[in-house]
Amino acid sequence: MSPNFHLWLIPLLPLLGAAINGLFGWRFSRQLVSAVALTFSGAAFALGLWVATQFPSLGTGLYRESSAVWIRAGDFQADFGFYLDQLSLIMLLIVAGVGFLIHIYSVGYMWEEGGFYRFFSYLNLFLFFMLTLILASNYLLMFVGWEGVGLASYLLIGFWFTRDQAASAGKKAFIVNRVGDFGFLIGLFLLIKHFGSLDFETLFASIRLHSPETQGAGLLTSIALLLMLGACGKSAQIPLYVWLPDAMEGPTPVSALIHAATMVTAGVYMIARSHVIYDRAPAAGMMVAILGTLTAFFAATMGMTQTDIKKVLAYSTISQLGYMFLACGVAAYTAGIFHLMTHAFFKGLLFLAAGAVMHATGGEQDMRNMGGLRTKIPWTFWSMTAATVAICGIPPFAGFFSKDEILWQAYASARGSWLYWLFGVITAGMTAFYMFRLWFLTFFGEYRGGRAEAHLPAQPGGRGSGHAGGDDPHRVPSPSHGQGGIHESPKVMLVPMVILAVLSVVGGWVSYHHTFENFLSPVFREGGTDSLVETRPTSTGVESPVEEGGKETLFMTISVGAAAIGIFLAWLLYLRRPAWPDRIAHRMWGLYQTVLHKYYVDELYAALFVKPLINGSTNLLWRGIDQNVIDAGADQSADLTRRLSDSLRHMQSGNLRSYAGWVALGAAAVIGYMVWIGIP
Amino acid sequence: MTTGLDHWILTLVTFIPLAGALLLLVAPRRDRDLRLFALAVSLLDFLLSLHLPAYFEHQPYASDLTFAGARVFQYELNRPWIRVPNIHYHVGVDGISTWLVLLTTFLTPLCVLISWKSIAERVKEFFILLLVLETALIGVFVSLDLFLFYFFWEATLIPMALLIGMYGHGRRVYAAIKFFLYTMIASVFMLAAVLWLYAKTGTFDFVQIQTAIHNGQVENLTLAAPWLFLGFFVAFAVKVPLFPVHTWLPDAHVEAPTAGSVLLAGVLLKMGTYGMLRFNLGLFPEEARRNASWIMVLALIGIIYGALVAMVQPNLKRLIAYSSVSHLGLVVLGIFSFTALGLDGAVFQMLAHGVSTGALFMLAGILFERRHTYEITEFGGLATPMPIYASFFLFIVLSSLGLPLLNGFVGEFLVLSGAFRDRAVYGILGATGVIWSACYLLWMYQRVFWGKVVHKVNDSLTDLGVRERAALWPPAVMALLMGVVPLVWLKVIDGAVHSALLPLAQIASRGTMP
Amino acid sequence: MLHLVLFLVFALGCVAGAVNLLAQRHPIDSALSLVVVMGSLAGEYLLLGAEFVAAIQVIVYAGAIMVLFVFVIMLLNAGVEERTPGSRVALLLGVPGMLIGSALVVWLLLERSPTPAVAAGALPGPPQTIAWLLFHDYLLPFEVTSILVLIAIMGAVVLASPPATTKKES
Amino acid sequence: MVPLSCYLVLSGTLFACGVVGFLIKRNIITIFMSIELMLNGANLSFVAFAAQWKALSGQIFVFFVMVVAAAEAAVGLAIIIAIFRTRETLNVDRVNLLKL
Amino acid sequence: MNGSLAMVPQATDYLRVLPEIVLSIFGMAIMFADPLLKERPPRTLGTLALLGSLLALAATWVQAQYPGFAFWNMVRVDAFSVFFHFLIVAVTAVVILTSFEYMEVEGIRAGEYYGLILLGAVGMSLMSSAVELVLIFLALEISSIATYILAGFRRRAAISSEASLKYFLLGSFATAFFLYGVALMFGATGSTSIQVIGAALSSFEVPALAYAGIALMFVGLAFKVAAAPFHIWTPDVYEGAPAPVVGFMSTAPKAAVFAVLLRLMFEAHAPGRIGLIWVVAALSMTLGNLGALVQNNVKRLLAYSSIAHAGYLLVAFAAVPDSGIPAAMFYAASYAAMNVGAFAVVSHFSNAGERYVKIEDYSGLSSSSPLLAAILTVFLLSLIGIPITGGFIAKFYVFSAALQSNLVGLVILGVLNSAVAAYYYLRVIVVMYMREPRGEVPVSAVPAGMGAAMAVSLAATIYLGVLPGRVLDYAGRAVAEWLH
Repeated sequence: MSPNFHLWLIPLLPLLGAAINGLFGWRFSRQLVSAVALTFSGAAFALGLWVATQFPSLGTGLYRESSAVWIRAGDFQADFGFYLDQLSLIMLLIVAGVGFLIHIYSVGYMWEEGGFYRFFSYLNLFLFFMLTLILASNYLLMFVGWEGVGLASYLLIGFWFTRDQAASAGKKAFIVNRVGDFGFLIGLFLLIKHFGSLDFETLFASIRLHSPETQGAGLLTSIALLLMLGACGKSAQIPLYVWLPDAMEGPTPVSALIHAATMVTAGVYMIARSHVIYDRAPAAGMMVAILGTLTAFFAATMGMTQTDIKKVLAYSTISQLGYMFLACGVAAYTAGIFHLMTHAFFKGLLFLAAGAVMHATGGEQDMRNMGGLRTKIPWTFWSMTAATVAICGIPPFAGFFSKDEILWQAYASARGSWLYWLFGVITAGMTAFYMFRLWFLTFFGEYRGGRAEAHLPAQPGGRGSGHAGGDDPHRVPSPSHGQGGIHESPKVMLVPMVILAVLSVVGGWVSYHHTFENFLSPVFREGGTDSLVETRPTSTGVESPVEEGGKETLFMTISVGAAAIGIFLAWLLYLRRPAWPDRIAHRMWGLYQTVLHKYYVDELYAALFVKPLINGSTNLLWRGIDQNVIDAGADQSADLTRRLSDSLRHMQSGNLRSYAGWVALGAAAVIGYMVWIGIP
Repeated sequence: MTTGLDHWILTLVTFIPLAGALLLLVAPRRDRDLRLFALAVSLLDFLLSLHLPAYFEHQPYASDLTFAGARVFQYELNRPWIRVPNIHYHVGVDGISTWLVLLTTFLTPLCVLISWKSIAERVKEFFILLLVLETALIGVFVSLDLFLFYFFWEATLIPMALLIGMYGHGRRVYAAIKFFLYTMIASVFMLAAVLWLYAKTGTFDFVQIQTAIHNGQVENLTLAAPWLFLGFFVAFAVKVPLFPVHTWLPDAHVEAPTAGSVLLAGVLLKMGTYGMLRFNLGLFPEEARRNASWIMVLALIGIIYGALVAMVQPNLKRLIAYSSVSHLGLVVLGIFSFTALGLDGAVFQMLAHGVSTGALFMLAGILFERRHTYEITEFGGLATPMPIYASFFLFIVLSSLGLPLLNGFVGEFLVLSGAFRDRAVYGILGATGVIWSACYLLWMYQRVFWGKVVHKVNDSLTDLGVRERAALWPPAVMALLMGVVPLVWLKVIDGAVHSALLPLAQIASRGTMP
Repeated sequence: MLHLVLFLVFALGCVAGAVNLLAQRHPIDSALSLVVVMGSLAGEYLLLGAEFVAAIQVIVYAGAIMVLFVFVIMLLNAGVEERTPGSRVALLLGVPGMLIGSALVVWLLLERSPTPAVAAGALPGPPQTIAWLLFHDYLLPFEVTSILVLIAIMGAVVLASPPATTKKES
Repeated sequence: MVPLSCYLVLSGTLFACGVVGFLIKRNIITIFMSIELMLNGANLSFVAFAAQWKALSGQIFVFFVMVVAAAEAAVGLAIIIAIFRTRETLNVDRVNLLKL
Repeated sequence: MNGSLAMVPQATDYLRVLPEIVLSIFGMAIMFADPLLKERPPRTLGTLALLGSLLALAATWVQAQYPGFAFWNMVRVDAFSVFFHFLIVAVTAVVILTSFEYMEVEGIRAGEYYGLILLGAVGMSLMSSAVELVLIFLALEISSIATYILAGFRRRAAISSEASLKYFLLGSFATAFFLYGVALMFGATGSTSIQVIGAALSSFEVPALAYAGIALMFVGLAFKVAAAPFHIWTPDVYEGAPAPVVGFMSTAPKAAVFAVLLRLMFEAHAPGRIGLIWVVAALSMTLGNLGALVQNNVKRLLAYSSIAHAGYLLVAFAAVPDSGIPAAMFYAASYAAMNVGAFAVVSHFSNAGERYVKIEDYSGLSSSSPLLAAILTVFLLSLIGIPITGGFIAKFYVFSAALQSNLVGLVILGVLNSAVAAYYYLRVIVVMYMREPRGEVPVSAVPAGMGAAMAVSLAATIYLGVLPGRVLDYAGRAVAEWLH
């Protein structure tokens, strides 16, 4: 008999925290608020750890519990059911763990802010939804979490709601996510229509009866594509990535937790969870891979030109998510999840470190106004360094293992292609470039705070103006935050950073001897056999043929080399020859502008969707149809009746003889009628 | 499980507000007492109405067994009223109307609370009208006699029109007349249809007519059925309101006093969808099936069109009004999907919309009390002076845009999946509503609450008082409850929906035979 | 033959009187024409054997009612009829309509009613029979006429008397 | 022997003359006279039909019609006097305060 | 047929016309009392008249105990005639109540006024029970002449005498048509008794002349009930006549004429009924409602509405007798209740000289006199046909009767019309409730008599709307015993 894990408690604990803080927090002291928030999120993490320790005792590696029926209509039913397998266990640990760390960090980071209780309430709420998403035993409950994290994201992005950019960014995030959710929903409808259930076990059991749709787009392909749309929204993939850069308006811990480590990976998790479908829909898989590749590549290019430290990280996140998508697209789910995990460590850390930098510089986000911070904030610097190296894929840091795995699978998997690999490698080079650009600009050279900002040709939108306006609520009270004001963050912030730094270093080692892969393999195995889609084992695998192994080593070398080139260029341009970037930008003005403006995608969307919708709704639908057609039509007919009535009045001329005339006429008509029917 | 109350409970619930109104008529003109009394009456009615779901005899779930002959209508009371045209006082509720009755009794006390201060003149008349309206609304939902139904149907018109016209704002007279004429003109078509049915069957009893139609005992039915269907449908479509006849709604809402808007959006519109469900589906299943495609197209237009127009409204209430057009389009879509999912969802959505849109109108009214305007540009940054208010507002907005675990989601999801199951394209188009609702609601929320306070006058706005919070907590809690434990509602609804679908299923099976 | 001649003579009187009534512009002339019509009609009644009717036709109609008319005309000193623009409806719709209607009725009378020729004095109405009918079969109508007359008297008194001026003026 | 239809046609003619008179005359008194003409037309029909059916009730009817005519004349002329008193005119075309 | 053999009238004969006798006696008593009571306020005479009408109401009950023919088949007392008797006498009583105030304000000669009302009521009552065209004609003339005179009672107002003149001349014109029709009918059947005519017309071959007779009689009667296209006098007369009188003449004589029309159509088996009624009903409804849309004078508006209501009522005439006649009877009753009530309010509100009869004058009545506004609202709602009021049930019943006879088109037209009609009644309600008071319009307290009249009409309107069962039952029974 399997033990009772009480999985439902795991999401519920943060919810309780959220409720307590949300309802009564305004009366609490900051200490109490943080105590509540940390207690409940920590309890969730502890419970998760406990579950993890108990997990091996489950022989099957599968655990499910159904707490209650949620919706039941006709023959459809959805439960409050929870489901635990290796995949969700890993996600649970990542989410609860990183989440807990970031909670701790936030206590320090947000200490000065108004709405402290509100922040922690939202943060706990996010954990609740995220854990629900992960532990759900059916798509509908997953969707609950899915939408819920969107809500939490909305609330947290808009946390500083008095700032217009923050408000707009929150809204944008929610709406763009809704576009993705629309696809998700339709996918669910298709599942309900054809399989009658949304429960993972039941559903996958019946889907397993289908053979892969190798040609054309069948049912499973459609479902897979629709789910992919949902995933694109949540995981910020092309074409729905636009919200994530804007989402950086939220407080930095939020960016770390939601927009780097956990929420944005929900799409990857969902695709991995739905692997049964994707395995049978190669066309959809290809689509995922292509989207992932493109996203990785283009986001990296955009990341190279950003000057806002958080924006760089945001594009980097998009790019890394692209890698994960690529992995899922080529059916290398393990690789995707692996990268998800390492990414959670180093990208979470990067954001936290960036937050620490901003904390130190009094809210400065523009890298051009930083520099030379290395010595001022050493702990932050070293953490940041660990994470940067990790993301660049330098061995033996965590990112190396996962990225390399993905690149190899992109080439070698049955669904792979050298094109994926090529783009992946170039992206890796660019990643190294922009990350080290950030690193150099921030920590090396002279401190440039307060200097004129015009040395770059144009300002990217977003943060600059808000900063110039001086209305940054994040700003530390002291007005003169010169070099003298730069200070290391408090311990409560540093501890989580250090923990994550350690993880960024060692996190990748779990793949040694296929530990990670083997752990996850029951999930992605198809009913006892391996996945339908063959993925290649890694170089470290003993059973790999020599030739394959050699190729893989070569590939690995190439990607590390690409990273090295990137690092070198970054060093050259931003440390050695700081004037060159401007010159290059002027030389390639058009391209530079295009990339700087994120390929004008926001503008394109505005022109294609937002403006026509608003103008069309206003002028065509509302003023046009509603007022000028329907209402006017009703008014016209009323008017017509009134005119008719008015002309009828003139029958009533007041003249007696006219009246008699009418009577006589009427009488004649009656007589005529009666005589007519009277004569057969 | 029968109790002694069972036969009289519906009558009591229906007429207690009326009795209260009559007592108010002779009551002294002390405004505070009047308000307290109205509150007491409506609360009493609400408590009594709780009897209905509490002792409701659950029918087994449709999927569990194919039931036949289970008790569809409960708490029935059938007494002859007028002998010569065979009119009965026949009341009873099934799983659908039970909740609509409850929705009415639930919202009315809130209306009383929310009108506490905002109605300062002619207070007595106001509460009399409100209570009379409640009786009429409940009457509509409990009537099982077509005459009685029409009786209450028309009776809702007057108090509502007077509420709009007497206590409304600016162009209230125009709005009241428009409201009255639109619904009145439409409902005469229903009257004609009802009369025709009586002429041919000799009874107004819903069940008897249904049986007669089902057994083919009505002469000339095949010829007349399309027209009868249309007659009923037109009346209901205007009430809902469906796309081309919806323009009375924004006007009525904008001008109506808060309580009027709450009941108008919360309950009155449901009369239309309820009617479609009960009569168009119940009496003319074949016609319903035949006409479903264009009706669903209208519903879809309503969903998308309403949302798009809502998006660009400069007036808060107008925006919410158009959102109602959108949401009720969803309900109609669900009804005409003829799937258990769709119908369950439609009924649930009716209730959910009643709660959340009712609450939205209350919120808008609270703002109006302070600023005497609904123009969105007059606000901005309100979350700073009024954080509690902003929280409530956000919560209700979220429930309205269908966030899972709140009430809007369940109905929306079921309706759309039902519609999708019936006609995939319709489901897909309807699902775009998910995007639109987020667009207009969040945009509105941003413009009203976020950003900095633009107008100085808004700086000094007071946050919610105790009374206002008392009025807002119930819908908020209800929104959450309905999202988390929708089973409480669905359990009751599902049985009724199943019996509503039974004739349709029979037709479908008959249709497959040559 | 004599019957026919007499009928024609009286009929001519009737029609001529009626047309003259329409043609004359002074009400007095019209009134006199009406007297001619009534007298001739009395003759027709005699031809039909309705002596009683003929008698009261002369007494009541020609004698009483027409006198009343003439009296009022004199009292009000009514002059020649004005030629006011009048009513297009009456002329363009009413008159043609009525003429068509009458034509239809007349045609019906001629074509469709089983109307045999009747001799002069076809149905003598001796006063006894008439009295029997009036005071037995038609007793109630006869009594009711008293109410009618009463009303007429009251009406004439009310309407013809000058309006009271003593009551408060508003 | 005169066919009964001759009487009837005569009565019809008188009735029609009355109607036409009502329609074309301006003087209220003359209009009233036209009504009398119509009544007389009807009376002739009654008497003629009475002869046809050998039913004296027709003649009785005529008697009552005359009573009615007398009553009407009394009232009517009183009304005319009242009108003349307020309007100083007997032209019906000028009595048109009430309209539309 | 029991009384027909006796040489002299028996006691039952008198009992069967007891209400008429009571009314006549009181009518004459008032005339005698008038000069004796010169110094007393007109209310004394009014009280006497009220007493008379109440006694007549009691007499109606007595009369109902002796069903059968009287005075050698002149009148027939059955449930049908009792129904209309009751209706007419009740309306008379209410109108007398409403007149108390009016008399004093307007300075009207009360003796003649009440006398005429009572004696006019005699004619109307007789009309409903008469089964002989002679008597019908006489009764019709009594009621008509009485109302001609009553219309001109506002002596100082030029429009009042004009109304009287128009009504009189056109009324006589129409009477002549009716009379000629009777003559032709007599020619076609050889009798003036409804029974005999009915027997003749229900035979296999209907004489062609009867068609013309029916046509002309119909013209005369349609004129009296203000059915289009013979409605044309109505707005002018209603506007000019004193308000209580309009309340009277738009209900009681109309009900009586409808009774006659019912007898003619159903008891005399008038041929060509359905097509004729169809057109006339449709025209009346449409012209009445359209005409009312642009009126600003409440009395005129109600005049147009009464045309429309005649149309609705006529719809029932086109239906099969079993459901049509009760429907028509019920309609007549509820229309009487609501219309008398409405005119009571109008006459109270109009003040001396009927100065306030414009719709705008009613602005804000709901604040200056909420009760009066509420009462008028109920009547107007009833006229629209909104539930809980008699007007609703009446319309419902009429239309359902028509549908039972497959008159779908007419019903559609009817319901559409009633929807359009809602607009102009609503205008009045809107003005009362949704406009600010104008200030200069004085609203005096409702005196007792007027209050009683309003209360009675209100009670009747609501009663007929909520518990119409008994009245409908009675009407149904009347038809049953009448036709079978």
